[in-house]
Amino acid sequence: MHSSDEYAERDIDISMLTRVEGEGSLRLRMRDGVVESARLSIFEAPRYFEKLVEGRKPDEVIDIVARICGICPVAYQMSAVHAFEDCFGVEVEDGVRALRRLMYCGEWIESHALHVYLLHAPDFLGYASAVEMAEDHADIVGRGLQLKRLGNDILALLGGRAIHPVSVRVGGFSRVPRRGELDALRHMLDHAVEWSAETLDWVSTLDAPAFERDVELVSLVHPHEYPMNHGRIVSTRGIDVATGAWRDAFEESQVPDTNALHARTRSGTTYLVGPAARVTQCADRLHPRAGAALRQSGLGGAIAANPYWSIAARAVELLHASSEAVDILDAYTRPDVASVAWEPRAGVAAWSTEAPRGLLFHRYEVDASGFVRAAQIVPPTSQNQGRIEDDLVAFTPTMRDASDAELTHGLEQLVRSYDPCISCATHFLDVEIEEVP
Amino acid sequence: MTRGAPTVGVVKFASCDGCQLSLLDLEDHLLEITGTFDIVEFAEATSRRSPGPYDVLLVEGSVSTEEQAAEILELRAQARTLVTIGACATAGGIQALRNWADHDEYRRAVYAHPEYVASLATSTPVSSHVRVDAELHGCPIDRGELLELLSALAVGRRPQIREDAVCLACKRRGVVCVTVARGIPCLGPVTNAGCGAICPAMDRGCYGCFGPRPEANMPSLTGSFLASGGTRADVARLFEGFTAYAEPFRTTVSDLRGRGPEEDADAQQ
Amino acid sequence: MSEAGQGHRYFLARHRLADLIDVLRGAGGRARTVIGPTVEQGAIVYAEIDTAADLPVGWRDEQAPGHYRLRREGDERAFAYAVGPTAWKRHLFPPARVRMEVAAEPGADGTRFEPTQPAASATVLLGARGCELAAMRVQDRVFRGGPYVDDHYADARDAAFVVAVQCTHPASTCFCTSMRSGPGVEAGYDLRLTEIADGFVVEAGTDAGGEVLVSLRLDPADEERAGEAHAAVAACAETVTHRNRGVDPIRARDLDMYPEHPRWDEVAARCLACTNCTMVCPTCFCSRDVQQSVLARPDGTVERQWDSCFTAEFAAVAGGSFRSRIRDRYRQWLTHKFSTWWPQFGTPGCVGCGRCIVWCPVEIDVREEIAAIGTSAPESDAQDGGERRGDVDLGPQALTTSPGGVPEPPPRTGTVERVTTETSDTVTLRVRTPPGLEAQPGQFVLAAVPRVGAPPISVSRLEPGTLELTVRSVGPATAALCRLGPGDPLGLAGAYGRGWPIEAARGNDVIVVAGGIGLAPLRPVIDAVLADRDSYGDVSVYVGARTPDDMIYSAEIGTWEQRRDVTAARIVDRAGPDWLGPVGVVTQLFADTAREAASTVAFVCGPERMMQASVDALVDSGMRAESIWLTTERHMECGVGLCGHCQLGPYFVCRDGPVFTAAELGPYLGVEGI
Amino acid sequence: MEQESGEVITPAHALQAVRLGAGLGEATREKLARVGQILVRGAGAVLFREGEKTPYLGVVISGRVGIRTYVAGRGDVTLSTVEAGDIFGWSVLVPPSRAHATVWAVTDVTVLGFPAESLRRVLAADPDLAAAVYQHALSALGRRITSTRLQMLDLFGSPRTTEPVRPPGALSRRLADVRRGAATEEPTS
Repeated sequence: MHSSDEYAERDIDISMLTRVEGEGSLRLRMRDGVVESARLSIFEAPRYFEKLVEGRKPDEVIDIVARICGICPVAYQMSAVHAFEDCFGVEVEDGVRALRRLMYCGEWIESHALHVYLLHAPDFLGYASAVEMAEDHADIVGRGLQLKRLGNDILALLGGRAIHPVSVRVGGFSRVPRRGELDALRHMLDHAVEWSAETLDWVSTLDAPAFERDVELVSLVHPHEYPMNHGRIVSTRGIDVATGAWRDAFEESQVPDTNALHARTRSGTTYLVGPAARVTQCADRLHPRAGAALRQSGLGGAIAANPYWSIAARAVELLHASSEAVDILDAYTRPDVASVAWEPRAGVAAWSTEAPRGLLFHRYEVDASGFVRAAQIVPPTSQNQGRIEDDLVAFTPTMRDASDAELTHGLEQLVRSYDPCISCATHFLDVEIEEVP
Repeated sequence: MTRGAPTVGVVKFASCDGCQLSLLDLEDHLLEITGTFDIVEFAEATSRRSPGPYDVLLVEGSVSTEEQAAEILELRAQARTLVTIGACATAGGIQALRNWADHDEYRRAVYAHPEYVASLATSTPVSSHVRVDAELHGCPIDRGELLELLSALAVGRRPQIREDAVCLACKRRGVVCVTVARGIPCLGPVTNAGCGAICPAMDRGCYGCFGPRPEANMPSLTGSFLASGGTRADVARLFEGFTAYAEPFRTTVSDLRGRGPEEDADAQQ
Repeated sequence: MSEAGQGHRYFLARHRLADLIDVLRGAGGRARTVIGPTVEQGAIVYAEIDTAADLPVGWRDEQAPGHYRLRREGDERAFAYAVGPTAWKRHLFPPARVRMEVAAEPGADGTRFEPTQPAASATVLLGARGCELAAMRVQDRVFRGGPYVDDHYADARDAAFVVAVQCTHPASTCFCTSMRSGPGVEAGYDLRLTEIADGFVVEAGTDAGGEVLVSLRLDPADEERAGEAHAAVAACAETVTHRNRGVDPIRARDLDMYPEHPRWDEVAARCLACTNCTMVCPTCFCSRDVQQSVLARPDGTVERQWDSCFTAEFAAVAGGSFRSRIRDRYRQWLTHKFSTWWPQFGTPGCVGCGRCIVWCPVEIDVREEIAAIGTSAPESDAQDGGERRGDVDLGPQALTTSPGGVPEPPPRTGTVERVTTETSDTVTLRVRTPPGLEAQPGQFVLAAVPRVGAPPISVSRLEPGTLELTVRSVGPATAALCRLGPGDPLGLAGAYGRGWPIEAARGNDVIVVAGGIGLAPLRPVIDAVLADRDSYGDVSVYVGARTPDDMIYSAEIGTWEQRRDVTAARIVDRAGPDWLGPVGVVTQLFADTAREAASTVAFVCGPERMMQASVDALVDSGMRAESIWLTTERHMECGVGLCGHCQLGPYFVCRDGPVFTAAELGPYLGVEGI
Repeated sequence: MEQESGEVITPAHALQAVRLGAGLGEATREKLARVGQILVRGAGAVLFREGEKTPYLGVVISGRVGIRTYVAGRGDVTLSTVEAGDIFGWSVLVPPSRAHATVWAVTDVTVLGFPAESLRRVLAADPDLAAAVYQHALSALGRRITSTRLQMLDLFGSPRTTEPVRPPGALSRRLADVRRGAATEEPTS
């Protein structure tokens, strides 16, 4: 143990965040044990996607924006395809709508299983990686990998491959599976439901740091379904705008030393998107099995208030996604056509969907021939970034007596609890903790 | 991991993380891989870090900042076998499209304060900077090819990764040619197989994400696209994808657009 | 019901097609999988058929170079189309199958090479056309016509019940009548169907076919229907012959005589080398053996996969590809199909189905290419070709094959007894010969390292109970062989190929010319001659190497040099001051010596260019090309003439060589791109 | 000059026995032989050096003559050897008559040399002799160029990627060691 005096000149340097997607750092400025500022810096090189899509046609844009993120490419494809379809007045078949939800289920399962088991859980149990964790907990890690694999299998079935699937097109899909192709998957999904339920039971047993904060939660909210591709943008503090009207409630700005843009509410406050926001706002629209498991776990309040408990929110959503996937498969009949015909029209194509990490907004200005003339993409991590920094400032004093190593670990675990997706945010982070005299 | 096993590092430059995720996506083999190799550096998966040396270094992403251009030189010196993985590392990636454009305009358009953003005017493949021992193509790489690379390294065989045309894989798979049967433009004849002909199997044309194969007959294929009624810009857009900066796609795009990319001036320094 | 036998025509009403399929699926109490035409992916493809409703009823196709479209005619005809993209080889010779299971545990007992056993299930091939049956007969010759057979193919073929359908709706790309393979079906079927307005005229070709007819209780076809069927096929033949462009197969046989025709460059400019033509071709049979294993697991497999002569690695050896340009590959493909297939298998390799024309994305039409090369070829050359036109019969009966070969043998496990380092990159392995392996001088073995590869290695010494392999490390597989130590196991398959005619050289002067590692396959010749020295005339051995340090068997060459009854000399390309021997090329050692043509035999091995210079010098000194024996290098993958990689003009180097006379190789030796 | 047999070699005898002489009529051969001299040199002796005025056109009567050049870093490299019956020093025939390489005796050699001045004189005086000598030199040069080309091809050299027999630290070996639970050190090769 150290006395707080020793920290007057404290200078902690964490060079790069690990077990996050993409490259970024964290710099903490401290004086007399009080955090003056926390800055997530993204040194992930910018790739200028908004410019890359200019002059391209909608289906090309769907292929291109997937490459913003290797972990959640479907989210990018979903926001884009719905934006264009909304702009062009395209009505897709119900079967196509269901398959798109199924695809999102696949991505949520893959992404959440990755985060819960491979990225986040080692923090709770004190391992450097899931591989080391597997030496003591082979069954647990094995279950996580199996779940993750099933998510990928869903994606590969619908999209040809798990990462950067190829089938999402304006109007539907390039190809939709035959009933028979789903059978092998259907059998395995029963296991996924079971493994997801076990995941929630298991994460409920983990110890999370006691840390609570009051935060504005933002997600899509839909009257009948758990939000994925449809709903209004709603917050716990009164924001309620149409799914394409993100700019009515939020704005982006740029801060020095980072290649990412930050988002704030129009009133300049930070907010949180993601599984905790969705679970908190839409608990009553969870799949009955997931809803019941959430109530039984008693973690609903912790999920809303303590960022570390986002791991439970992901577990709840694993159960939701695998349960819903079962329902979709059972009800599946192959759509008559994979894709309906459409014509471009000039206008603004704007839409938000729920990526695994939270609300993902796309806005395209399209000309009469369907070419994109301007684009704006706001990924969930750049929306969460301000909130993460606020939480770091609030959290650090709770560990004032911790050693450098412990503090660093606590900070990293906190950052990881948001599952920051830095490639996406390049629109993110080295952790440097710097004590200013 | 096994003490004394060959050490593996996984690092990234400008990219989406999808290719290194492919390693984690080998779910059924992941623990066997870590039992065969000692993964000493893989920021996405472990908090353990190692500056090298590495028996095998897998590099994802394109070189697009000055720091990256310097870092790749240091990494090369630490790597016995350096393997680039994915379209960004092997061909510059989708972001290499900026090589044809005005970089400053890009920065201004995306960022209100471009002065905060450090990036090179070009995005270039790793092989433009250092010697590369092997390449895995694709956006993203194919998990099977990655496993084959690791397996080949483990037993000392030549990786069974060939630069055949997508058409060969497509026909083996029993997919009907989308160009002949439906008139859909497909880059399969000039693109490396490796994906297993995913796009034609999903009823669409190949978009070249595994990059041009060495013997791509570009004049013949582009001639055929133009003859089928595509405009020069339409045909150019087909190649302006994830491997546009790889020859001969690069020259084809420049010819069709009537302008070339900025040279890899940064890479040559 | 004996009248259901062969030669009788029956009538199957259209509504009873479903019954036929049911009987086919379950006939004789044995369950069969029915593979037949169905509409999928915008084309008529062959896939598993459950009911008559799966057939392409009411569909028509439209085919042209690089173009295929389906349209719904809406009538009730089920077979009113010409062949689509799938060929039956997909079912008889699948795109990928595990050929062998291998294991590499430490110790000889843990090294296993086990061929997979064929286990084809009973299958009905429904809808095979005349050209397709011709293609099966062509592949029969390839896969089961030689001393080694592909037993999986043979098994699948034997397990297939063929329901042929005579063509009545040809495509513009069909040229079966010129290749005499259709549109009618003459042989090779169990049942034969001809579609007419209200159903099908059905005939049995075998007893098994007859049994199906019996169980269907069909009435005989009346004259009118029989006539309608006959007329429909005749009209189809008429259309193909007179409306469509064709190929003169006899004239096309001379294609290989114009390797420098400018048309090859023109077609290469268009050819994408995409492999589509070879993949859709019903007779193309080339394959590659792919080593498969997972991480450090000791077990693995060898998978045989469809390959194509258009791929970069097809003709590649460690030094590079023999066919580096698209021009070389297109020429190889076309000349193989129409010219060199004849000496290999006694037939052309084309059946006129037109698939290669339709499925070429850039519309290359073999008929046009053949016409362009054939008709503009110099008359004098064409006349030379005339001599080759012997008694040609393209009819179906000419194509029957009598099976009788043995399955490809797996490697047998041998044990390394001793390793001798020859040079910085070359070692000689002395291996205890596995039981059953017999080798002759000049033959080669496939030296298999489980999970790594099985490169062809010439036998470099033969002694009772052991053989030696001299291996240069030029790739991972040879490097793995070079890493073996005493006691290590390795697999040996073979020995294969035609060896040196040592016996025939008895009584003659013998000249041995070796370059580099080319001395290895020649050493057994020298051993044999010296062991029986008195049976030969003058014996000369000339050895070239890059530098003195690169010379293999250096001490042994010294002992030859010492002998009074052998003229031995060596020469190097480059040398430092320590070397007191000759510097230059190997031909300098013997160019000035006059030879007795009638009584001199030469054995030459080295890089192709060196062999060519040696042949020139030996011929200049009076020798006949027929007495000069060479061994040549090509990409040899299977060793028994089944994979297609090692073709050199009309030869399979693995089977017809690797030893050839200079006269046999004459047109091909040192020629770029053959 | 004595050979093993004890017979004295004369230029005329020597010339008769080699290809250069065999192609000449007797009178002409005599004329050429008159300007020739028999030279005997011990193994290792330098006959003449690169860059010097070529002193004579030589015919190897016995032994082996080497033609070498100096390459920085590699020292003296023998490019080719001249065996009995063949000529060297052809540069004497072509101005500026400077030696392109160093000529040395690989073994003890006997050489028939035609000194530059007298050779030029006799060739100038007899066009038929000149034609015969030039033609002989040209054909020898032709063979040498062909040989040089083949040597340049480096036919026995590495295919594109010759791999070292025992690559340092080959992964497979390390893995094999790991599996046997053996040493984790770099394997010795």
